[in-house]
Amino acid sequence: MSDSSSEKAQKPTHQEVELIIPMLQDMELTATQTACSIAQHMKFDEDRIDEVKMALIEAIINAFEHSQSPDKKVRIRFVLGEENLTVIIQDHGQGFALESIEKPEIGKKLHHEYKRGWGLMLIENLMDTVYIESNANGTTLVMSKNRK
Amino acid sequence: MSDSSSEKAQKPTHQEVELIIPMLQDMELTATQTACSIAQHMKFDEDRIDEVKMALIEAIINAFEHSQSPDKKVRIRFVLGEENLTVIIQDHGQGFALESIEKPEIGKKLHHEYKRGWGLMLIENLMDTVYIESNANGTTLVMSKNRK
Amino acid sequence: MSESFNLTLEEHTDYAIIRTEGYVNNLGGEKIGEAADQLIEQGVRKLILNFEKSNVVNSIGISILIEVIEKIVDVDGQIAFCYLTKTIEKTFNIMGLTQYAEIYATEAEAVEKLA
Amino acid sequence: MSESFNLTLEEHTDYAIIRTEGYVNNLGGEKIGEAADQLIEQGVRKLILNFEKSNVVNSIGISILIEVIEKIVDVDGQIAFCYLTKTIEKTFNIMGLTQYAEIYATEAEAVEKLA
Ligand SMILES: Nc1ncnc2c1ncn2[C@@H]1O[C@H](COP(=O)(O)OP(=O)(O)O)[C@@H](O)[C@H]1O
Ligand SMILES: Nc1ncnc2c1ncn2[C@@H]1O[C@H](COP(=O)(O)OP(=O)(O)O)[C@@H](O)[C@H]1O
Repeated sequence: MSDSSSEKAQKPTHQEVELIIPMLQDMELTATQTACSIAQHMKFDEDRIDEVKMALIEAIINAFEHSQSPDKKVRIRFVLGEENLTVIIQDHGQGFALESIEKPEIGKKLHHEYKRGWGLMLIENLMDTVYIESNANGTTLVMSKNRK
Repeated sequence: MSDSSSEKAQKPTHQEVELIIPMLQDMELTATQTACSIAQHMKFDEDRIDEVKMALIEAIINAFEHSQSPDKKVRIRFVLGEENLTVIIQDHGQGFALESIEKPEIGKKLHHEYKRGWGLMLIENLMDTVYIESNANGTTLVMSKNRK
Repeated sequence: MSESFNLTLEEHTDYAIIRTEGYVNNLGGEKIGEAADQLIEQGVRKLILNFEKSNVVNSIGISILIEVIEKIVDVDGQIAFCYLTKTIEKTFNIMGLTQYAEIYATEAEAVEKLA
Repeated sequence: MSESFNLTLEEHTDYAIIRTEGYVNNLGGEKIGEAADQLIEQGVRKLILNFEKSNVVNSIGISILIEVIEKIVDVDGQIAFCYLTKTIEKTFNIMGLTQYAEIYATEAEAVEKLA
């Protein structure tokens, strides 16, 4: 009992669920099912759960499609916060230069050969905070959604 | 191309999904959601999926309830075979002596104080093969279900 | 942070129906146990458990159902389950609950056979 | 090992309906693209995409929908979506698809407004 005050002073340890999926067609849907169950557990409403699922799909298919990761795996961590759910998507691929990514615009995409390039922009818009770290050892995308 | 025959001779590398969950009330349901999505992906029929889910719940709540694992986590691996799904449930708890476990019987449970003790027996009956390894470093339960 | 579990009761002169909703784990099982205790106390001897909205159970929850079965057996009563998923029905068979409890497809059928 | 994706076509004299079922990813998107190409080739200028049974999309699939929108714009046609989930509608808004495509709650409403 003597150290109860120091215990209280500690940061609460957040519960975490970790999922590692192989780079296989549609495996992102397994991750969204896991996410859905966690977010329901946290009492997120259906719309917010759906937005997390969509952002998660985008982050995972980016790792599948672009990372060229030799281990062909994507690691996803769900951190169950008091007021938010943080999802960390990580690959050990080649990385990319974030500053070289152009913001897509529908007016430019129409009548232009290259119609892709929406994933990161969607993630930014569907989540409350997004942070990306990418280098030659891989890419880590950290995204959070508030419960409300 | 020169080593294609030796490549063919290799065992196929099975795809694997890994999930680590904290020991939290109802977290077993997150694992069953993940299992469900994987088994659907493998085109298991709904009844067989349901049986895997039930067995998985039992294996996980055993780890939650009995393992006393200091890391308070359970690791679940799903191995996607050609003809079966293998689920490996692992904790780093105190383990138990498998040979000391009695087979439960309903006749003995009625009018007897202790009504529990059904989990392992259910797992054996719901899955096609079950293997348990338990020692002072923890418990690993390996269970497989054939696609048909 | 736990799954919500709810139940509703329908009491008749000579039987009662407990309709559950959600995961029948330790918590869900305990709620069923408490409701059954009260009904038996009130003199109910025939009990129908409608699991239409409970698709998931665990063996801890079922252990509490065995207690309920025991109590019903002790008062020479009858207990029946209805709307079980295939897997829950299989589980009850594996465990031998079906030696002491009836399983019917629908609530109407259970009422007809028991009442 | 992939999600099944299906679509059905309903062709009328001056419009057509594509009803999809399943995940609109690269594969689903391509199937929609092929169906739309053929309809436009046949002279269809008004296209309704009913997503009632497609609750999940990804941006690769949507990129193919942008191709379809482009082709419809090029022939001075009209394109409308109906039964979008809230999140898919929000996504289409974020991306600006709604500058070129209409969104209606129901298929009946889409038919009424377009035809
Ligand atoms: N995990 C990743 N690994 C390597 N490159 C990535 C990763 N995620 C995104 N990128 C790069 O960022 C670009 C933009 O991604 P995004 O906005 O999702 O659109 P798209 O995937 O359609 O190209 C990609 O084309 C790719 O070059
Ligand atoms: N992961 C585990 N760690 C430690 N002990 C375990 C584990 N799994 C099972 N056991 C032991 O085996 C016993 C039988 O388990 P089970 O058949 O599932 O029934 P119950 O959990 O109701 O006791 C438990 O009571 C426990 O002593």
